[in-house]
Amino acid sequence: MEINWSSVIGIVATPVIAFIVGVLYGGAVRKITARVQNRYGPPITQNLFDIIKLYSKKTAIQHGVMQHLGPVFAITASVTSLYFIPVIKDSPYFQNFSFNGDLIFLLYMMVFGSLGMALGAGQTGNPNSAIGVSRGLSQMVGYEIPFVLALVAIMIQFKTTSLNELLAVQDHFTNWIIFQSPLAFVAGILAFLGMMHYAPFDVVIAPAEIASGPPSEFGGKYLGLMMTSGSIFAFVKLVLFVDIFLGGASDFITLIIKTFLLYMIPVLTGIVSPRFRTEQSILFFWKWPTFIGILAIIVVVLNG
Amino acid sequence: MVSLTTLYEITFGGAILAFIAQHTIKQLRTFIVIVTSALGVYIVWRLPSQATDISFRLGDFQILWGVNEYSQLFALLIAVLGFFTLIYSIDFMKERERLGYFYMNFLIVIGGMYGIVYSQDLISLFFFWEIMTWSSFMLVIYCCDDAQSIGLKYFVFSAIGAYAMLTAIVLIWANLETTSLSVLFENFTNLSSGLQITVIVLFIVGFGVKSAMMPFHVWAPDAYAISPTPFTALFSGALSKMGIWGLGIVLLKLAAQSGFYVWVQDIVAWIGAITALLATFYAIVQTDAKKLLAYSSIGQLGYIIVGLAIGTPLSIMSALFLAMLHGIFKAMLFMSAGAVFYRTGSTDMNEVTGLIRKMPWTFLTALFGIITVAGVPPLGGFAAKWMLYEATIQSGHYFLVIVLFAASTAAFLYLYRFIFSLFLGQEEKEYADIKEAPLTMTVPMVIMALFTLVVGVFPGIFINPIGNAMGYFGNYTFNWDVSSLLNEWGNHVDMMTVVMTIGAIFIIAAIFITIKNYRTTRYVTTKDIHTSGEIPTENENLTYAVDFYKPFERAIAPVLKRSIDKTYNLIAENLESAFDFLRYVYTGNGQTYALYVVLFLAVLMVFAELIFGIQL
Amino acid sequence: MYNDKDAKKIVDIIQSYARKHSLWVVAYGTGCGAIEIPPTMTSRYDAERFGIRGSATPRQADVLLITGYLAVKTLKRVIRTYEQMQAPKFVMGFGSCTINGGMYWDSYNTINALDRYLPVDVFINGCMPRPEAVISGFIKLQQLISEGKAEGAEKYLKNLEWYRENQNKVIPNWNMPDYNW
Amino acid sequence: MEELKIEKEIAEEISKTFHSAEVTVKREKRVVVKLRDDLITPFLSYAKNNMNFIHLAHISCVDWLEDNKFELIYSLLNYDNKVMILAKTYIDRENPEFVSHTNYWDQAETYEREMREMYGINFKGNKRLTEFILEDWQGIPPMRRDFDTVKFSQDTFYNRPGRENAQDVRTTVTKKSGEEIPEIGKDYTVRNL
Repeated sequence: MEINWSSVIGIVATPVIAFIVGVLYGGAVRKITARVQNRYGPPITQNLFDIIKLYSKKTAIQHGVMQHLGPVFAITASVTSLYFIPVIKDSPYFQNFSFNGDLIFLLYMMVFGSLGMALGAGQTGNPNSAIGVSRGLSQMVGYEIPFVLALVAIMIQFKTTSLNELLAVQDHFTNWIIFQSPLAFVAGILAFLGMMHYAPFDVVIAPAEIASGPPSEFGGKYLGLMMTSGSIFAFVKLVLFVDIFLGGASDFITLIIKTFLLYMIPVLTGIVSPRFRTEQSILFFWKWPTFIGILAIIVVVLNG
Repeated sequence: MVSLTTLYEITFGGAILAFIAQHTIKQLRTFIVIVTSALGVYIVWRLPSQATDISFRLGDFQILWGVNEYSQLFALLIAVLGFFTLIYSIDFMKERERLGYFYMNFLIVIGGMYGIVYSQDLISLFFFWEIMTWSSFMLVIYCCDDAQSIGLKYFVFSAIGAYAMLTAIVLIWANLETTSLSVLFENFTNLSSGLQITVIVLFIVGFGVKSAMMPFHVWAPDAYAISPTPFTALFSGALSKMGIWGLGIVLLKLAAQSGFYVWVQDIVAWIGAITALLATFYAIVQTDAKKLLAYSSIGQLGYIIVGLAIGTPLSIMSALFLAMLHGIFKAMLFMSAGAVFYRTGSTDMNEVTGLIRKMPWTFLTALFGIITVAGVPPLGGFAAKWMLYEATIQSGHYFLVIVLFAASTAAFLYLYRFIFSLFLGQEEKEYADIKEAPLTMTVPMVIMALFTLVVGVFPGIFINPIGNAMGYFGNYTFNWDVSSLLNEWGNHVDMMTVVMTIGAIFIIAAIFITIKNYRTTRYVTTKDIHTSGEIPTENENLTYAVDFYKPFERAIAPVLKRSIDKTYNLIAENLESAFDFLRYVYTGNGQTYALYVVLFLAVLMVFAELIFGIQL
Repeated sequence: MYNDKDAKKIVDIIQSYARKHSLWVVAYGTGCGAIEIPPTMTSRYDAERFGIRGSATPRQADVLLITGYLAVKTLKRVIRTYEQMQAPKFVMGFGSCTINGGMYWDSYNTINALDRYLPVDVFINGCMPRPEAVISGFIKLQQLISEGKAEGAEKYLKNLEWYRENQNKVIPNWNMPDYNW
Repeated sequence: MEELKIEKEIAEEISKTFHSAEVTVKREKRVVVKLRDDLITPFLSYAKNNMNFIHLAHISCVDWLEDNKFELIYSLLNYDNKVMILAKTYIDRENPEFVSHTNYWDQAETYEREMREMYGINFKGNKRLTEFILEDWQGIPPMRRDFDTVKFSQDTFYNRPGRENAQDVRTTVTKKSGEEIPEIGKDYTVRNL
């Protein structure tokens, strides 16, 4: 069997790049938040220091095998989803396995990690973790609906469920799906706010009331792996949205610009927002975003 | 010596022998039961290559039994599930009483189901259908206090279904003078369109009752919850599939020929989707694990109905795939709930907690079960869900797919609740001495759990036989790779790559996190948690189980309020009064029943003469 | 090329650099000093620029900040919180009360010297210390970490018997789980 | 003297009903009643039911070490005229026991628990006289005046050397402001309230 070296390099390099970009974005968010609050803020590499520190913790505790494997589930979901997304359009290095999966697969792959984390958090026996999980799963039912509506609208508009084909459609600036199907974009981006778990949808990890919720019993290497996974996963979600709505990126700088701009939407919303209760955020997602998503489908059906 | 008659003789004979053995030599009973079901598996396995059709006349009716690929699919499911559940029941039922009664009815149910799927004419179909219904009714009322009223509910709904089916058979006989299925399929279009739709609706009601379709699902949660767990596994796994088997024939063989097909398709598909969504919502608010699984079962059957109703090759494939898989994973889940019940004596999710370290294999089964139900890769459920969504989107049911997605996402809630409450969470002192369930219970569960993984990696081992079975409905070809899934737009998922990727990353990460600081990683008990420095005493309750999804319940309160509090109570009250009325009807006096039969036949004859102009 | 020793040294340097710049403080306000923490963390003094951040649970935290006097009852909870933290972990005594009892030196129910019961790495004196003093205390701690001198966890483990003796003297009903490191 | 009209009315009513009560109008909105210990319960009942003093604001205790007595003070408040009654009584210090008033006011439970912990007074009828603020307290109750808190602190808690020159906050403060240092054992009581 002939080894395709460019794809091997891609497989090794993609998670590393995703991690670095995700970590730096995380640091940038803290910096931006600080500037908005009229603070100086931590250095942009702060999240990297945090992760290295967590890995260099000398001791760790676990309540059982499920907690031990919880972060492993999370990182598996993040990296696997990453491999099935074309990170850079038409590049031989960063396609990975994107031809072997499609959008519905990604939709399910992305909840794999949440489920694993929920199981891990469940075994700790900490009531706060269980409350956090209960809130997180409930909220997921909220934002998945507008997200799926947006995806279905796009799928039936372009008669494909493959990300690569969606990228091929958006060959020119004017053909980006954000312009071809703006309603789907609006529904998708509102769901995206919930997916990123920034305020006002951060009731899951409310640190002051439920002691950071699901991860409250995780420390040291476990928390380190979770933060690594979280950084990669943030990047995955950003690239997915860029690929779906913003025509992907054919080089690295475009990717950074597009993902960063996209990232600013939930971040800047989050900085100035208070927090929704769980049922409020569920009902929020089931009202306007869902309505817009349905409208998007109706528009597509009428046009097509 | 492999033929249909042998199969029936062995199964029904085994049932009677088991009953006799219980009253003479008890040690033989288990042996007879296991051998009978094992022989059943063997015969069903060998049937397609060796059996010939059996045909004989019974009065005016031509009785016809035969084997086809579609029946074979369901027969294998019945045989395997029957075998596993019977092995499971050895230890589970050990301490119970009236075991002869239990095992006899159990084997009769299995025999009845064989009869249903192998019958090629409506008379034997109805005959075996009634055998199955009656013996399953016997098992529903096997135990516990409310068994009588729940059994009555089950019986009433089964009777509605059976009468609907009987009426349809009579209508067919009256107009086509045939009971053979194949003749019916050929001549169905000769019926007037009014009759066509009547027959279809009656059959849908008849089969829909067993597959717990939304208006007729009322019996299911209670009946599933109250029947003994080994039977519940078969009940939900295989017996409900008889309804699916029938719906498949009605929708794809009969309705597909009529002019109303599009309407029937849409209506049934929407009923299925709403069944899935509402059952999921009800499952979320349950507190009893078996009841939760029962509602989950109704929801999953809703998906299968949607798949059958849509009627594109991919959707039929997904429906049958899910039907087979549902048989396995729901049996797994019921079995793990049963194992918990066996050890702790309760399946109340507000009480039982923290069994993971005590019952690791049961937990593993439950874990595989919930991952399969959730449809998360890499287990088998993903393939089924994927095909269903693709088929739904591509056949233009855009809003249907949203309802399905909503139900599927909401399903995470109750699945997590199930596994969290029973196995995760605080390890309470009360359950400190619980041991793992005995081998006869864990082995079947774990085998099935591993099977879901195999199906996840190689969906082809299901897809190919189902593809063959779909030959029964028309000429569908599936030239797929053994590990890939393909939709009609040409997009595909390669399960092999998926599983290898997931496996590789999972193993690397697991090794990393295990080796890192291996010596200084300590196990601590679940009492040693962050409680703001407070040291919890042994009897302090730190379990978060009651009202687990209160926020979600608040969000869907309008739905629950409208359906449960008002309509549902209204229906329940009306049913209650209906039962009161039934108490007058079903007097318990044999002579009254005989009178009913005579009256029924008389009415039938009058109707047959007046309306359809035929002499019975 | 580096040999093993050098490689280890480099890892150590990276680790201590990361530890130094990422100090997560467990949110456990014990006395009146807890009120000094919000201004330290928020816009006015912005401790986050040094990588100092609050963390919700002791499992995630690095620094235990004792903000003021410790009643005997609170001491028990603080010890428990400290033992739930993961090594390397640091304790900072905040205010005079943790050093010599401060104005509560003759109280029947507050301890006078924190370092008898927990291994304190840095004391900040004052009653109350202002946020500037708190930040300078953190910088001192960072300095100790980079010099490899902040080894409270090891000290605690090594002298566990002595600490336990002192702790048991003031806490008669000792019903805590064992310290398992 | 016009302002104290309500207070005087109240005082009159009390002294009419309870002849042995020493009633003083101390100042505006404040009436002090001294009662025999067996009259406290009837008085509280009367004040609550007939005079509309529905709020039990506090129960406190004073340790009269020299007289070998504990003084219990019940503060009652009337919401209508905002008058507070302080009902005082003396109980034996050697064997401190009193009746619980939890059946009149639920909040009495908390105050009684606190007094049991701090002074060792046993309130008969209180069902929840368990550990309250102190944990595992052994020895005499800490708010009694014969409990030497400095000695206890020095015995139990390690005193870091180096603050000998400012050992006593009280001494230092009083010296600075030129006040007299109170002596233990000297009678500072103002009996004619």
